[in-house]
Order: sequence, then structure tokens, then C-alpha cells
Amino acid sequence: MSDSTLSISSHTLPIGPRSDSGRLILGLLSLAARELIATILVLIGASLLLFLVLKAAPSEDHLQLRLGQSTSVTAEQAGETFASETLAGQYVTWLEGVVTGDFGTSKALQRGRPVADLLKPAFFASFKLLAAGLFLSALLGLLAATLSIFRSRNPLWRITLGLTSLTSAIPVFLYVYALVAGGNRLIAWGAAQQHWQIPGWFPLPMSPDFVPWFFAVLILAVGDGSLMDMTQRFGSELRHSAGDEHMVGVRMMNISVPVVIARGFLPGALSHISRRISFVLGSLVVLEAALGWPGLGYLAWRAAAERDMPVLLGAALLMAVALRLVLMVFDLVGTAADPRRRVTK
Amino acid sequence: MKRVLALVILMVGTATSGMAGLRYAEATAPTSLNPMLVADMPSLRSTELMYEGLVSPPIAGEVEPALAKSWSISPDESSVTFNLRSDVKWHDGTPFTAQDVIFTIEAGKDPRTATALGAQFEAFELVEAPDDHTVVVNFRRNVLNPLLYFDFKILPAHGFPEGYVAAEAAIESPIGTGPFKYKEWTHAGEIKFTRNANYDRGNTGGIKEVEVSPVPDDNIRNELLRYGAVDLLPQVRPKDIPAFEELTSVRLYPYSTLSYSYLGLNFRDNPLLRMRVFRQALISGIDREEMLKAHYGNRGTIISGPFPPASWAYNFDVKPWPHDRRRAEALLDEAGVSDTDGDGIREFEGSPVSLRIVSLAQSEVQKAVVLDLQQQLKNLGIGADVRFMEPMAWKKAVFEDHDFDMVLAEWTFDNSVNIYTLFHSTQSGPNQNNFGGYANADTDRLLDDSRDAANSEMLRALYGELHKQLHNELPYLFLWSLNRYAAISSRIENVRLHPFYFFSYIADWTEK
Amino acid sequence: MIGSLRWSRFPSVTKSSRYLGMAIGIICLVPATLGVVAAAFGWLPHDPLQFIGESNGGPSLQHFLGCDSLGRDLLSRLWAAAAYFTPPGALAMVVALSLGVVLGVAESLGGRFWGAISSWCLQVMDSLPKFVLVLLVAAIARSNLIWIMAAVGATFAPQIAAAIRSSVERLRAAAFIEAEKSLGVSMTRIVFFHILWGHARHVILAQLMSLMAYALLVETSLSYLGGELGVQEPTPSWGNMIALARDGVFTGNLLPAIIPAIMISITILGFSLVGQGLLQLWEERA
Amino acid sequence: MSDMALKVEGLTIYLEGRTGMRRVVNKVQMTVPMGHIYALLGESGSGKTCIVQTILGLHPGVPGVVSGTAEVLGLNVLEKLPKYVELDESSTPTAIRKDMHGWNRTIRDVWAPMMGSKVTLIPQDATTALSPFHTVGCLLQKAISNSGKQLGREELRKEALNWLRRMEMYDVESVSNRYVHELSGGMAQRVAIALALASEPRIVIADEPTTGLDATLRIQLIALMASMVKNRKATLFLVTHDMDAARILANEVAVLYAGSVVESGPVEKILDPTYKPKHPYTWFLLESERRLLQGAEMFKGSRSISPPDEGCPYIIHCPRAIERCGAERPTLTPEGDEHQIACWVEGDYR
Repeated sequence: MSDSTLSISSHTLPIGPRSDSGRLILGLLSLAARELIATILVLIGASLLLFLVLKAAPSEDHLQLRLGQSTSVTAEQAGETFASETLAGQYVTWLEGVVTGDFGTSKALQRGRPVADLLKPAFFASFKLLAAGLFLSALLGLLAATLSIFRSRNPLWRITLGLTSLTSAIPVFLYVYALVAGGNRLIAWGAAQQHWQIPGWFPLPMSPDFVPWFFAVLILAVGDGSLMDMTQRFGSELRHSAGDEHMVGVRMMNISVPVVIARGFLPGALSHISRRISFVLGSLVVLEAALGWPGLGYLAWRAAAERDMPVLLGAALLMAVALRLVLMVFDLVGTAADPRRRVTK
Repeated sequence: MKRVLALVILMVGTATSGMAGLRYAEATAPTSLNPMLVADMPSLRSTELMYEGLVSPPIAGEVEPALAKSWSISPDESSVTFNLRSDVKWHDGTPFTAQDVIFTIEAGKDPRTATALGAQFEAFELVEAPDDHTVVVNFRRNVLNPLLYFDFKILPAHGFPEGYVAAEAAIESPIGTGPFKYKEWTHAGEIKFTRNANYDRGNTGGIKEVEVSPVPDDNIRNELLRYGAVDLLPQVRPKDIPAFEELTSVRLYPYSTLSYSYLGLNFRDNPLLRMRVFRQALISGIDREEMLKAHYGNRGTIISGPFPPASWAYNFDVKPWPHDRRRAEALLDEAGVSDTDGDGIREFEGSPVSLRIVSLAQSEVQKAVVLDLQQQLKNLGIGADVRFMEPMAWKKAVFEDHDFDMVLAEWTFDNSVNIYTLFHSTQSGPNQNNFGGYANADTDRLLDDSRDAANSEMLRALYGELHKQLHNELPYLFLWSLNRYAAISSRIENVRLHPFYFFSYIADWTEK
Repeated sequence: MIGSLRWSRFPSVTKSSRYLGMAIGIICLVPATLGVVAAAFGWLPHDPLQFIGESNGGPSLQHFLGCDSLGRDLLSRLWAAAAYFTPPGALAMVVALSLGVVLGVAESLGGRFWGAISSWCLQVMDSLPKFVLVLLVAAIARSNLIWIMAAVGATFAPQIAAAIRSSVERLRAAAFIEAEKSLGVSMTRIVFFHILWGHARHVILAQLMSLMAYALLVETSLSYLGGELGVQEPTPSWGNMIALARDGVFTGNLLPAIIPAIMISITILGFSLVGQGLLQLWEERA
Repeated sequence: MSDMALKVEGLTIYLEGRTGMRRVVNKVQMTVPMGHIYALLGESGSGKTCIVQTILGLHPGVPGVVSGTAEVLGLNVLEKLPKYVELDESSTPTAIRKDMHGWNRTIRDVWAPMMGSKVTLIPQDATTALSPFHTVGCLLQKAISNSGKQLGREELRKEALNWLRRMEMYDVESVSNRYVHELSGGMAQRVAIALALASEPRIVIADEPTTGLDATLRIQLIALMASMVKNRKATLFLVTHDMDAARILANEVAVLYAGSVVESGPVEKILDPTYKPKHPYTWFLLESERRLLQGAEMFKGSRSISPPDEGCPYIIHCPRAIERCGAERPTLTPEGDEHQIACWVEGDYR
């Protein structure tokens, strides 16, 4: 294994005289329970970190964290009560609100509107985009990695792969700029020349219709180094998996080589993908902000630009939760795929 | 080639057909749908769709009936009696009564209401409702043209049980009586309105829906209109006008907004800016004509005072300060601001001069203007830091925290061109219009006099005086007034624009 | 390799292609480095802030790359931007390195208690999306690049720590650390000499390279998006240069937008290629 | 079909190292008759593993076989092998472009039909060399079905358990549900032996099967292997540096030094401590063992291999080297019945 950051590498699973699948399910369940606890601990830490960063701010921004939805008191009163509490008290009050879905109210973006109202629809739009982007990135990365290994002697392929690196070094915002400016110009030009009609989604950033949406996914999958990273990591994972010592035994027993390679490859690949999510979320923020598309990233950027701390914090926390949950699922899948990760004690 | 693309298009669905209604794009999303809290033009334009006043927005000093059928002004012009329409319902079905008018005026006067219209409501003293459809408004003092005080929009009393308009009420289920109903505010910032079926003032229009979407990029906004994705841009950049003039699908509607751009100054804690000589040095040192030419293609006028040049109040006898670098430098030296250590930046009382300029990051042109300004200041030996901000953050910095030295901004006026709130020393609190904290006894006196002016001749004379005084006093560095053009798709017909409220006549617009 | 049977179906990347990649990477970094050097020694052709040329003027002998819409010399701005970014970028490296080393060493060699604590800290940092944390800091610190880059560095600490941890794990597998410990070699020496310098050097360097690529990405993205989060005009940054020249595609003045875009891309590519080459060197050695 | 299970002639292998091409195996000759147990003896790095890799087709890209044949069950597996190394006039090897497709084709056409059924392998370290994704039972079932027997699910399962019992294991149900990494080293090695034999192969190739195990286990396993192999009349090609294992198991032995076979013949002639060895290297091996057992003084200095390009590879360490040894390479010459030796010096050593 290469340097995998996120994998929780050793799990203890009970061994009993049960059938393999029974053991697996039981083991995974207990593992899931333990990981859930770890995830909750980590999320509490994350919220604490966010809270402390905000408290470190020189301005009075943190007072915006006061609860906003309760109608019995006015916002000012709530803010005053909040400010008079101790640091720990403020944190607990805030966390209490967050856990019950009360992220406070927006202070600048849509003044007075509950943050949760803004976040909820945005979350699903972004999640779709993110998942599609990651999937495409992984798919293209796997393709490129496989090609780079099997066709590594072919200069044409090597040039192609070099160009892939090159395209991947282009930041997302440049892609968006090129897409919006160049794409619109191109469509407009073609329409003016009567080569085609103006499509419904024109001009580009206006609506996440399918075609622009697909382009956005492609940008997310390629830009900001995503594709290059995926290709490289997958390539090294594949090499490791295929060059592992057990391949001798596997081949000598006529066991299907591709299946074994895939099973060895999967956990490492999943842990690379889950590490990549953190970066792709960043790209998502830039993408949505540059396109002006509604979504968690757009909200986060607008909130940062307008100093709307409740919205920004809410978005950050929501992303952290999603990230941890995906991580957990990936870890479970990886453990299911590779028995070596279920270390017996 | 054609076939493949056609296939793609088929998959995507057909183009713009089937989209009914009027879609327009603003640079920034409206920040409020409550007319009492409105402080920016996009919000003002969108509230105009939903709300009505007692009388129609004045144009050339004349008003027409709106929520009031008729009115009578008392002979001494100290009170107005309105007969209200009895057939009007709020969008939620509640009937409109005199209580709503009383509530609106009371709320406007309530200090807890964070409104910029405070001064207007200040003029009213007593409001009475003899019956459900009659309202008598008494003025605190005699006013010149009492009807012009009634262009504010009426809010529903039942929508505000607290009795005032809290800042948080910006978008809480807005209800009005106007031609369009609020439908939804998407999280993307688009606001949708649908036609109010109960609205009947004898209008001929046929627009079913209105949708406003924020599109920050000037170029994209233009492309949107050019290819029919929106129908209207309230304002196009001067440099884009030639391109639109060539298009048959778009018509340009010039409208003389009463507006001008200026550099607002903060008088609160900068001793330099409080010195008149320094301000005069600045206005002489900045080459406004060159800037207007470079950034706006010369589509505008350099101004000399606090009134828009298209208004009746503008004093053409006062000429703008000419650009005179030498005079500026002399004045700076006179003010004691000189470069003692030879680093190119002048010092004042031992420390180098540095101004904090705040601007909206709205468009490239605005950015270019601010950077140009910074460069010109630097050439004069005055350092300047620039901060480009997003709208809400900008508003907070300028109107609430007063955290700036100089701000590039623009005022748009209605026909009364009332500058009382802009320069009167009593109007300098948080969220009030005199954000620079300018205070001058002479100005205050002239403003007070003008408010009490008995007739328009007198008012004109007083405003002329005021113009001259502020030209010398320079509470702002007055820059220019730009020509405005709305670009509207030729699909929309029967268009008439109000120079300030913009959508006042939308009930008459039709679509092809 | 000799001694036990191994079936390696895929030959590893050949030496020549690896060095080719690194060489290309280093070449990609040349323009930015030139800029840093030129700015440091005051060799910029013009003052990057002065309006000296014609608005949107094309390339000429006076201005090699032409001027932007305000008539500022493009080449000077490009180079000055590289110079302006360098110290905060270096700060990001320092923050990532120190935080990552402390946490990584504590995690893998600090015993149960400190190991658990620092592992928790690293997981907390890793569970917050990097860019969003940076946004938060940027919103608070306004456009102070120092703080933003410090935040970028902090978000990269888990990567550095992971590099150290995997090194320690490998050395553990080779029973190296235990052997050294039993020989009475001091912990500091083990950590700094054997682990950091002897074993994890390349992979840490590779991570720092990818950190630089990411830092540049964050800075240019923020500066491009605006909102008082990134570098503010008139201070040059490749991001805000593009932002100001965005109109170019619509008005035909492409150069002021394209040149900074190329600079960003090749510099990021350079950092990634060098980092990748280093990582491959490390993988091969291990 | 030939009666030879394995026949290697003039096999020369080059590897691409960091410093360039390196010859690791030099003109090796070996013939293993059917049903025999043949031990290839040599210290680490002498090229044993490389020979096995080449015979089994386990090493793509790398083996630059320049010359020689390797017949497995009468089939020359190196015939279709694409060449990766060629020699110029001055016998300097240069790597030529590696042909992945040719390699894959050769594996598919030549090796794949034999491997796992007719030819099997007992790996050096079973815990890492067996598939970690399958349980022991699953692996055994696969091996049994590789033999071509048509068995039902339940029969397969029973047969797999039988194999575990044959390997003298207890609690076989539990073991068959475990993964290889969950077994101890000895158990894993037993499983590996079972796997190698379960498919009823003609040839079993064992690559240092007892290395890394403790002494008692080693003896047990050797005994087990001996009985299993003999019972099944399979040919065993044992690659080891464990002389005890060779002594107990093998009929014939070849001693490999620095890629060359220096001595080969019946085990009792070569590995008998009382018998006078012919080759100084063989003597060195046996003498080392004797001194170790008797607690006598050990040899000084290392025997690390850096063979000269020409002449006898053992010349550096050889105490009785003559002039000819430096100039000319000794070839295997018959020395009595079936005993061959590569040494220019006549007569017994000591």
C-alpha cells in the first residue's frame, strides 16, 4: 500500500465457526458502529474547530451565530443572551441549534431567512454535481491509468497521457471562463451562421440544464488536477495490486487475475477517491461560484464574500458531515473487498 | 454537422419558445422585497411590481390616482384627505382599508423601522381615518407640494403584528396590492411574480409572469438579452450601446434617470477630509473628463453640484471644477500636505496620507474607474487602498460601520430631488443617507429652509443657492451623470418607463 | 527482488520518462521563478501599478506582452504577481511542514494517548473541506494573503503527517525503529535524521510541491472570484488579472486574459510534475 | 511425450539492473526425469529463483533469455518467448524493446494450459503468496477442480476438508473458513503444499518451501512433503538452500553457484558428508554445515558473489585455482555414473 491517509487501516473482526458471509456482515456491522462513533467524535471536533476559528475573528461576526428561528424572542434579544454566555456555553448553544437543524438566520445573503432553508435545496443540487464529477473523474482516471500501464511503450499514448496531465493542471475557474465566454460565443456564432438553432440552455451559466450540467461535471472531473491525481494514484495502486506477491499464487492456481487485481485495487482506490473529495469540494465551490449556479458551494462563496457567517458555517458543517459519511461508507466497502484489512487479533 | 447538433438540441429540448412572461436580469439580486426597507435599485424595481402607493409615482411633478380614488387638499395645504378605493384586496385576500394607510405611516415614523424614508414620514403629524375608506393626513408644517409626499407604498397592517417593520421582515411573505403577486424566491436568488388576478385599474397589459434573476456578469447579461433568454435589462453599459443599436430584436429606451455618480467622503475620523482645501485639491486633481471618456465612452455629463443635471433643480450657472493638476498641488501644499521625505507620497502631520476607498465589485468598468482614481490620487502624492466588496458587505461597511474614507457610489432621485437626507447633519446615524457624517451649519440652514419653502420659485432659488454652496463645500466629490438606457426585447410592446421607479406602468405592457 | 518469487505483470515507469516528467516540470516553473528573481532584484521592465501604456495595447518593444485595459504593463504585472505570491506560499509550506511533522510524529511515535489525540486532530482537519476552511479564514482575514496561506498550510498538515506515518510504518516493518531504540539512539535523532531526512524526504517534498500547486490554485481562484477574499487590485495576482480582463473574449482583447491563464496552468503543472516525479522516486526506493 | 519432466539446456538469463544488463544465469543444464525429486541447491542470489521464474513464465519484461531451452513435460516453453536481450559481437548484452503483447500471448498459449493443473508451485512464503481474497476452503476447492475432476459442491467441500486433514491439521472446518493471512506460517505452508498437490500435478515446483520456518516445523513439513510427493508419484523440483531438505527428499541434486551449475548428481554422492566432494564449493557448503554442528571455528569472510566475466565463477574463493580457471570456463563433465562436475582441477578435493 502506498501512503493512504484516510484509511483506518486495521479493524478487528471476530472469527467464529460461521460461514464467511455471515462473519463478514457481522464484522462490518460492528465496524460500522465503531466508525459511526469515531465519525461523530470527529464531527464534534470539526464543529469545535470552526467555532474557534470564528471566535478568533477580530470582529463581532461570531455574534451572528445566535439562534434565529425562535419567535418568542426577537433576534436582538437572542443575540444579547448569546453574547452574555461563556465560550463553552455559546458553543453548546450553537451546537444544540445545529443538531436540531437550526443553523441560525442569514445575515446578509437573504437577510432574515433561516440558513437551513437556504442549505437544504442547495445541498442536493451540489451533491449530485459532486457525485457525478467524482464518478467521472474516477472513471477517466482508471481508463488513463490502465492505458498508461498497458500501452506504456506506445509513444502516441504517452503523448496523450502527457496532454491529460496538461489539461488537468488547468484550474476549474479557467475552464468555466473558457466555457462561458467561448461556449457562448461559439453557439451564438453558429446560430448567426445558421448552422444550428439556439439551444434552450443558452447562454451557458443560466440553468443547470443537462448539457451545461454535463460540461460542469466534466470540468469538475478534469480541472484542478483531479484527473492527473486520479490517473497517477490509480496507476500506482494498479501496479501495486498487480505486482503484489500473491499474484504468483493466484496465477499458479488459475484464479482469474483481473478479479484479484480489482479486489486488491478497490480499497486503495476508494481511499484515494475519498481523499480527493475534499479537493473536489473546493473545486465545486469555485465552479458554482464562477457559474453562479445555486448550490452549497455557491452559497459558501457568497456567504464568505458577504461575511454571512451563519450560512458559511452551516455550509461547511454540512460538507463535513457528507464527507465523513462518504468516507465511512468507502471504508466499509474497502474492508468488505479486502479481507486483509480485517486484521484478526 | 448540422444533423448532429440538431440531435443534441432535440435531446435538450426546444429553445426559448413557450416561455411566457417577462424575464429581466439585474446585476445583483434584490436584497429586500419590503418597500419600506428598500435601499438599492434592483429591490426598488422589484417592489414596484407588487406594491402601490396612494397616488401613482409622480412624473414631472404630477400624480394620478392609485389606491386613492380622489383627494382634497386643505386650503392652507396642511392636510390632505384621501378617498380610498373600496374594491382593493391584498394579495392574500384581505380587503384594503384605511387602517393599512395609518399603519404604514405610523410604521414609517417608528424609530425601530430601519427605513431610509424616515425624513419623508417625518413630515406627517397626525393620521386619522374617519371611516374605512377615508384617510386624513395632517402635516407637521406647511409643505410645498403635499401630494408628492405620498409616493410611498402602502404596507398591509395585518402583515406586521408588531406594529413596525423590522429589518428581518425583508422578505417575509411579502403582500401588496399591485399588479403582480410574489410567488417564490428561489435559493438561486431568482424571484418570481405572477399576475394578480384581482388587480383591475382599467389596464390593458397582458404580462402573466415576471421573473428577475441576478446575473453579475455584464457581458453575459448582454448575451442573455441578445439571444432572448431575458427580455429586459434595466441598464446597459454605455460601451455596449452601439452593439444593441444594430439588433432588431432589441429596442433601447433612453430614460433620463435623475442620478449621478460621486465619491462620498467620510467626515467622521479623517481630519484631512474635513479640510475644505484638501477636498478642493482632490476635485481639481482628478481628471473626470478623461475618466468619463475612457470608461464610459463619454456618454454622460460632468456635474458641479448635488443635483442631477436632468432635474429642474440643477444650477447651470455653477461650472464644474476644471482639471488643474497645478492648482491641486498648490492647494495640497497649502493644506500642509506635502512630500517631506521624497518618497512620492505626501505626509500630513508626520504620517503619510492614505485613503481607504471602498467600492462595489460590480463590474469591470467600476473596478477600472476606482483603479484609475487610485492611480490619479497616487500621482497627486496621495496613497489609497482599495477594497472591492460584495453588495451586502459594502452596504454594511458604508452605511452601518462607516468604515471607509472614500466611496464610489451613485444616487438616483425621484422628481423632488430632495437632498435633505443626504447632507443634513441630523441624518448621519447608522443606515441613514448622510453616511459620510457631513455636518455644516450653512448647509443645514439651507436644507431646513428648502423644506419649508412656500412655493416652487423660492425652492428653486434655495436649491440654486444650495448647489453653489455644496459645489464649494464639496461634501462629495461630484463626478458625473451617466445617460441611462434600458434594453428591452421587441417582443414586449407598449413599454413606458418611469425614470425612477421603472416598472410603474407595467400593467399596460403587452407581449407578442 | 531476487529471493522470492514475484509476478510483476506491469513494468514500472521507466527511468527516462520519470526524469522527462521532472524536467518538463522544472521548465514549467521557469517563468514564475524568473518573475520572482526579477522582482526581487528590481529588474521589472516597468512599474506594475503605473498606467503607462495604451489601454489594451498590443505587444511592442516597449511592452513585450502588451498592456491591460488600464494601460499597465502585462509582463511586469505577471512577474510582480509571482513575487507577491512567493512569501505567503513559502509560509504555507512552513505551516504545513511544522504542523504536519509535529502531528505526524506524535501520531505514529507518541504512544497511545498522544497518538490518539493527534490522530483525532488530523481526522478533524481532514474532514473539513480544505477550500471551505480557507474561505472561512479568508472571510475573517479579509484579503490578507498571509492568513489565507497559513490556512492552506494548516489544511495540508494531514498529508504531511500521513507521509511521515507511512514512512514510520515501513521502517517499523523493517524493525528499524525498534532496533535503533534498543541501541539507545535518541528519539530526536531517529525522527529527524532517519525518518524525516533519511526516509520520508522525497515524499514530504512531493507533498510540499502539491501543496504549492494547491496554494496557487486557491490564491488564483479566490482572486478571480473576487468578493474581497483573494488578492485585491491593484496588487497584481494572476487571478485578478484574468478577472479584470474577462471582457476580452467579448471585445477581442484576448491577450490580457490568456497570458495569466497560461502562467497559472503551467506553474501548477510544473509543481505537480515535480511532485509526481519525486513521489515515483520514493515509491521505487521503498 | 518425453519421459523427462523437466529438461533445461544452456539456459542463460540476463536481468536489467540499475547499472545495466547483468548475467544471472549462465548456461545451466538440468534434466529431471519423471517421478524424480530434484533439488537445486544454492545460496541466496545464486539465480535459483530466476530459473524458476523463467520456467514458470512468471516474469515478464525482465528475463532476457539469450539462449537455451527449457522443456516442461516435453514442451519447450521458451520457444515462443520474445527476446528482450541480444548480444552484439563483443557479447555485450543490450536490452531490446519489450513486447508486452508477445509476452501475454506466450503466457496464454504456452503456460496457462499447464499451470495450476499439470505444473504447480509451492511458494516460499505461503502467507503472502496465496490469494488473500479467498478462504482456504475456497482455494482448495479451486485447486481440486483444476485437476479436471467433476465433483459436486458438497463433494468438493468434503474433499477440501480431507486435504486439510491429510495435512495433519485439526479443526479443519474453522481453518477452511479462514483467510490465508489469518493462519500461522506453518499452517499456511501446509495449505500451500495441499494446494500444490490437490490438482494432481505432474510436476511440483517448490521454491524454498521451508525457508523462514522454525526448525521443528521445518522437519515436520519436509517429512510431510516427502510422504505426499512420494505417495502421488509426482515429480518435485525443489529449489532450496536447505541441505537437510534436499538430503531427505531428493534423488538428485544440482549445486548452483553464481548462476552456474558447478556440480550435479545423485544426492548420496554429493551431499554425503563422508563422501569426498569433488567441487570446492560443494565442499565449502558441507564443511560449513559440519563446523556449525560441531561448534568448530567458522570460515572467515563473506562469500558474496561477484563472479568474473570469464573463467570459473568460483575462482575468487577457490583455494586450489589454477591458471586455466581464470582463463576458461569449466563445463560440466561426467564424473562417474550420472555425476557431473564443472572444475578444471582433476581429482577429489581433500
